[in-house]
Amino acid sequence: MTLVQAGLLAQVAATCLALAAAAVVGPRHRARFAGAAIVASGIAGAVTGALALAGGRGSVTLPVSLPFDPVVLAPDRLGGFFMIVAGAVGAVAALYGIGYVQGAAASRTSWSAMAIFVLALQLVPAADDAVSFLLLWELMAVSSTVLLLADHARRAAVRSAALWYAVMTHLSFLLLLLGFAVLAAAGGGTGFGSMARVSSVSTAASAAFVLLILGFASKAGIVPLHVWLPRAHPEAPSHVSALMSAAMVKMGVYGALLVSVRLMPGGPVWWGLLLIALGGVSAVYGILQASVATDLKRMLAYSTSENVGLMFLALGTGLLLRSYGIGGPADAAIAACLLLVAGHAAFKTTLFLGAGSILHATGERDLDRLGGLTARMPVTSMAFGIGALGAAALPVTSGFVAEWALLQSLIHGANTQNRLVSVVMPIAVTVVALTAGLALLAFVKAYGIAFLARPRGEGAATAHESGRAMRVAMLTAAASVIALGLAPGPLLTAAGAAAGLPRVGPVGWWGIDLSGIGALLDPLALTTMAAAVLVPVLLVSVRLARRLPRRRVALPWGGGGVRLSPRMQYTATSYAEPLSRVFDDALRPERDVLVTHSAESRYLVERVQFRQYLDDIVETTVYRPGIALMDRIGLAARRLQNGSIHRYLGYSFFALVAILIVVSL
Amino acid sequence: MSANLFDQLIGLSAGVLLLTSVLLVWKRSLVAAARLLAAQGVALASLVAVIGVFDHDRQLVAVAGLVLVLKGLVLPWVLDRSRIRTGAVREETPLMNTTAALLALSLLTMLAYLVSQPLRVLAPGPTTAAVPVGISLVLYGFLLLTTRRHAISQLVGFLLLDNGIAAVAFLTSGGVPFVVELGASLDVLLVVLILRVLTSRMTVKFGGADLDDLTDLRD
Amino acid sequence: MNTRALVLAAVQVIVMAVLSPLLVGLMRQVRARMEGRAGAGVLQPARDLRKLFAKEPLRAEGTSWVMSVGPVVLVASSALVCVLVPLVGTITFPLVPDDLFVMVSVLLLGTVALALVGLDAGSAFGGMGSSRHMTIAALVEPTVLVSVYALSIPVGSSSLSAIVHGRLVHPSSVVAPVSLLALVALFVAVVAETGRMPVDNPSTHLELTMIHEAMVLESSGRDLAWLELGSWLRLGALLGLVGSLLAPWGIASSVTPLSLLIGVLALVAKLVVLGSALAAGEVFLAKLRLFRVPELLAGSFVLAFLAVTASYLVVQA
Amino acid sequence: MSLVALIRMIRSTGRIAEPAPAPPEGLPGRPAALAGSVQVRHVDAGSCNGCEVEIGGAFGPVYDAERYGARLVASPRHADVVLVTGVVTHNMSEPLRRTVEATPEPRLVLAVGDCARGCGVFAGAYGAAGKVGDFVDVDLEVPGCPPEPAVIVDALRRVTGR
Repeated sequence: MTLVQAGLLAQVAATCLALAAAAVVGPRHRARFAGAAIVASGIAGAVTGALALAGGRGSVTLPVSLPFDPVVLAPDRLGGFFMIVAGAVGAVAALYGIGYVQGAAASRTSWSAMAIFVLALQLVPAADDAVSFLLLWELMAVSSTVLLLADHARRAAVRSAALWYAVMTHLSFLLLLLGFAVLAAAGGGTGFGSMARVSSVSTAASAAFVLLILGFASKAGIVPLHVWLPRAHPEAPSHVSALMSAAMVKMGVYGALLVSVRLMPGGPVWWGLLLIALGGVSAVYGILQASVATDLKRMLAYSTSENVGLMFLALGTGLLLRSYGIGGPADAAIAACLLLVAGHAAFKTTLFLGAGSILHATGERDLDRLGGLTARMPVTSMAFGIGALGAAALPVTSGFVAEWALLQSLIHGANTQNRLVSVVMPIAVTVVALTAGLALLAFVKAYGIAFLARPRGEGAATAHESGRAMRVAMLTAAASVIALGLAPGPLLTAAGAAAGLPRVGPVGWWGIDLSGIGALLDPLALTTMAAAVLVPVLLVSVRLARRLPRRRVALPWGGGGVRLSPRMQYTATSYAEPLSRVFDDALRPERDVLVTHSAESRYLVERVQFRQYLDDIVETTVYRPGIALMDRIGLAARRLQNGSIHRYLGYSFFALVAILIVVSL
Repeated sequence: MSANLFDQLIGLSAGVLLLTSVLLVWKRSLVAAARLLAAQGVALASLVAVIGVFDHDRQLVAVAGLVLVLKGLVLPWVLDRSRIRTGAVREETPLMNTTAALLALSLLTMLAYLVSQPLRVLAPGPTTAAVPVGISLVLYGFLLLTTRRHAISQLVGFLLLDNGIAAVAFLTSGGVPFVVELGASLDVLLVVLILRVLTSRMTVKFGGADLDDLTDLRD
Repeated sequence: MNTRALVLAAVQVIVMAVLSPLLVGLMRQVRARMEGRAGAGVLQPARDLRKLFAKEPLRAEGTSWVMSVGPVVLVASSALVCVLVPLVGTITFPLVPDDLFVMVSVLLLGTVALALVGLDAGSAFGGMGSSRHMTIAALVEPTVLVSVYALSIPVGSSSLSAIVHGRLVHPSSVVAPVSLLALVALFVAVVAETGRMPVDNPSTHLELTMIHEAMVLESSGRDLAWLELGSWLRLGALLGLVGSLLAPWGIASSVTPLSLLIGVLALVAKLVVLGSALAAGEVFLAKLRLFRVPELLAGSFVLAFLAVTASYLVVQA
Repeated sequence: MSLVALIRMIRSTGRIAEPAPAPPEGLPGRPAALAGSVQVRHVDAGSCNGCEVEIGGAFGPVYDAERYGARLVASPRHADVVLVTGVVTHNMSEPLRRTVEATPEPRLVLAVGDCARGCGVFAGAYGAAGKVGDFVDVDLEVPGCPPEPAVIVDALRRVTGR
């Protein structure tokens, strides 16, 4: 038995343990036991992934019920990379869940679903043939739907979100099924090995590519297939949101990499362009919506759309450059894609766990009613702050390194004789730059409004810090954001091994070296330099602080006024107002201003009410009409069904005759 | 004139053409539009003159003089007179806001570079290298025509379009016969005069020169 | 880490720390003279700074650690930008690219610190300034990246030192139309990023028109001193960068006392010229309405984008 | 106004600021920290706006108080001197106290105009709560109704010492 085999079996065993714990242990200790078993499963997954990434081989065949072939698990290097991500996020989220879950989310069903969800996430990248892949994929979808539904009895929004999620996820499944079917037919087998023999330039390959990419894009939350994301992420329990956003969505990216790098490398030029277009639109649209959103978790969900968009853009750039033989920048772009995957997993876990902690403490997700939490929840504040730095791609976090690599590959990729590339690259640079700028605004807003200044609502004013398990989980996740940002060298080595990129590697003190384009970055050296310039500033500050202590005053300066209420502060809505005005055409916000005049005179105003609604315009312009159309078709179809048993038998009979006719032809 | 100097002069004229047309889209002031068009006319004339001198083509130098007079002086002047008559100072409500128009501009420029690619591969040289600028001008002119509502802005768009066509013609064929240019110029002059009459009639009729008012005439 | 780069970095930070208050003083003086005033003298910002360090800082109820840490982060980020940007010389650390993205990210770290200081104040004005500041910062970023991208194309490297060095070697590239377009775009971006006219009025007293000033309304004593120094350093560094790109002459490419001296003198000359020109230009400008600023930025973006497009033309023709 | 006309005007106008008079002797016991740089926060505690016009003059190009290192600022947090004008009205008494409280030490309070010093013509009026000295400690008074810009500038120079 190889180590990889042992690891795979250990995950399954730990999951069985978790299931048993969830079923047997009473509600008082259930969370602790089941959670611990899932943490173990997650760690096993991450370790197995690391082994596979290091080149370890081994396969496990799990028999399932009769009509199907057994599930074959044999992770390769790329799968190993994603196993590490899924396992690490799973372990942290489960740890967090021990302290977080209450009510319906702490039930037997939820803990069992959680165990299966984490296992499925870890095993999807390990699948070695299409059937196993799809089975595990479906397992992942079903278990996550169950988790999402945890709170369905109390809130109608949960039911609606689950419905959207179930429909979209099955649409994605259908597309994947079709795509793999096309590939299997062309390659003569469902194994990934035989599929890889399909010529990338054939029509079948292109058809399969489009189907599969759309299927994976839907799972990954790429605009315009993202509609489930801003509904499901906010309504799920926060540790599940973290898992969904940081790990499950990545499976979509894994799928895209699987298709374009492992199964069908060297496809036509337009494959790359398709990915760049999908990714670019997704990135800009996602971050625009995130910057104007006021629901904290909805904002994080849209930011996921943005980040996945950047990953697709990076991957597409890699493919495009490869198809023109521009190897160095292409390697850098694909490496950037994997850096983004790991970086996003780290900071988005932190952010969702932080948002969960806020929700736990205040009962609020609405930024407009938060504020002043940094004094009341210092650990959450620190963790969320680090996560926000990462999401805003500021030094020295995992997000910064990834975005740096992406921009480097874009700039160096264009320096060629190729016209198409030199048109696409500047546009891509613009998209990435605009995205980065808006992300900055979005996360300054999220952190500043939620944690700084004074509380805007009752919940925020009476908040308290979360329990130990939650704090440890949040700090672990936050530490990984910094660690990946400070020492990205090993990560880049891993990424290079995962996608087979010879021209990237570590340099210096765990710095990264994109040798294909001659760009290197050592965040640790940058930090040292920052520390060096910080020292004199700090010395002056400390000396002065001894001589001149701070004096406390009662109120912020508000023109000397005595009734400065927290309601006069800027809210998340007002913070994003200039931006929503600038992007009026893209966001189409609806604004209602209701003026109530005083009874005595129309010139005196009693109260003014301002309300702003921001709908997802993709949803209102694409999905709503589609759903309305489906409704109409459904109503028409009802006429076929009148309850008469003879009529139903008649349908069957006609169907039989029709089939016979077709067969006989 | 050395080839190097020729390169630089062509580049400079083309640059001025491009810059003035970007400013034409950027600025909504109609006062500035007339001045920018005049500057553009001068740049176009210098472009023609440079080609003429380099190719030792007297006729082309004469055409340059014609361009200078017509596009650098007469047309902007007519335009400004029409503007004064309508009393308009700014394009108040374009159909597309300035920011969006500017972004569209960058994409149009890319498009111009893309479509002129075959031509530049066919005959590499400084004049063909500047062809995309001419095509950009044509595209910008269309953009103005479709997104501006004021009659004077329409005129500006039309003139920009015409400058673009002229620039492409000079750059690709290395010159247009004097008679042809004369005819084309007179056509343009005629169109401008007709539009001017139309504008003043509109001002009298509707009290403004917003072309959307013309939809009232449909019934 | 090589010593030469360390020496140069130290020289740049120290020189900029001395020069940037003088630069602001000079700009105020130029403006005052054009308005017919006598002016407070070039040294006035330095005096203000010395006084602010000697005053007690206040802390309002409900504000957090951000009010005291934010200013320090801003200064540190600006100082780090002074290290990274080629001002006096073009020698870089081997492992820290003086890459344009690294530079912009470090700059944005300061921007974020300032925006959080504004939000933490908990007054309506602070939030307002912060929101506007971040909106402009978000919209400026494409212009900055694309314009330096345009400048990087002839050199084939995004390192600022390499770009400046390349321009020093090939002076004809300085006056090429492409580089002029890109520089104009970059200059507009710098003006927006540092809160000068016509984007922001640094000498306004009217809270509703403020951007930068509104964020610092709540700070006092050394906090305010750091914020001011940080903003001045950032102005100095960015103007210095434009200066180095516009006129790369005199910049040191080796570390000897003489070349450093020449580099510093050249930097002073560039800052004096650019600062005076900027201040004089501001006299003729009125502040733009906030919602017309995106037009300005879109315009500068188009220039930068045209520069990139045209660069490929030049490279391939 | 066109650019050219503005340039011509700037050139033809030249320097408006009057030559600086001899510096007055410094205010005894003024904080050493404030030498050469004084930021001024102006509080209108209930003035008739006569003093405001004169303050505007003092900081305008002719008297140019800024050349002595004094500058008006938008927040008391930035200020060293709180410059109060007018008789203190009931509604402004608390904001005035808060403004001074919100000014970091070392700070000075300047009462400008007769109303601020001793209620002036508004003494005993409805709405007037008292003179500035009744609510906050005044360090320096500037007499006049309204005081001339030169006098205001003189007082500021006594603080800056320039």
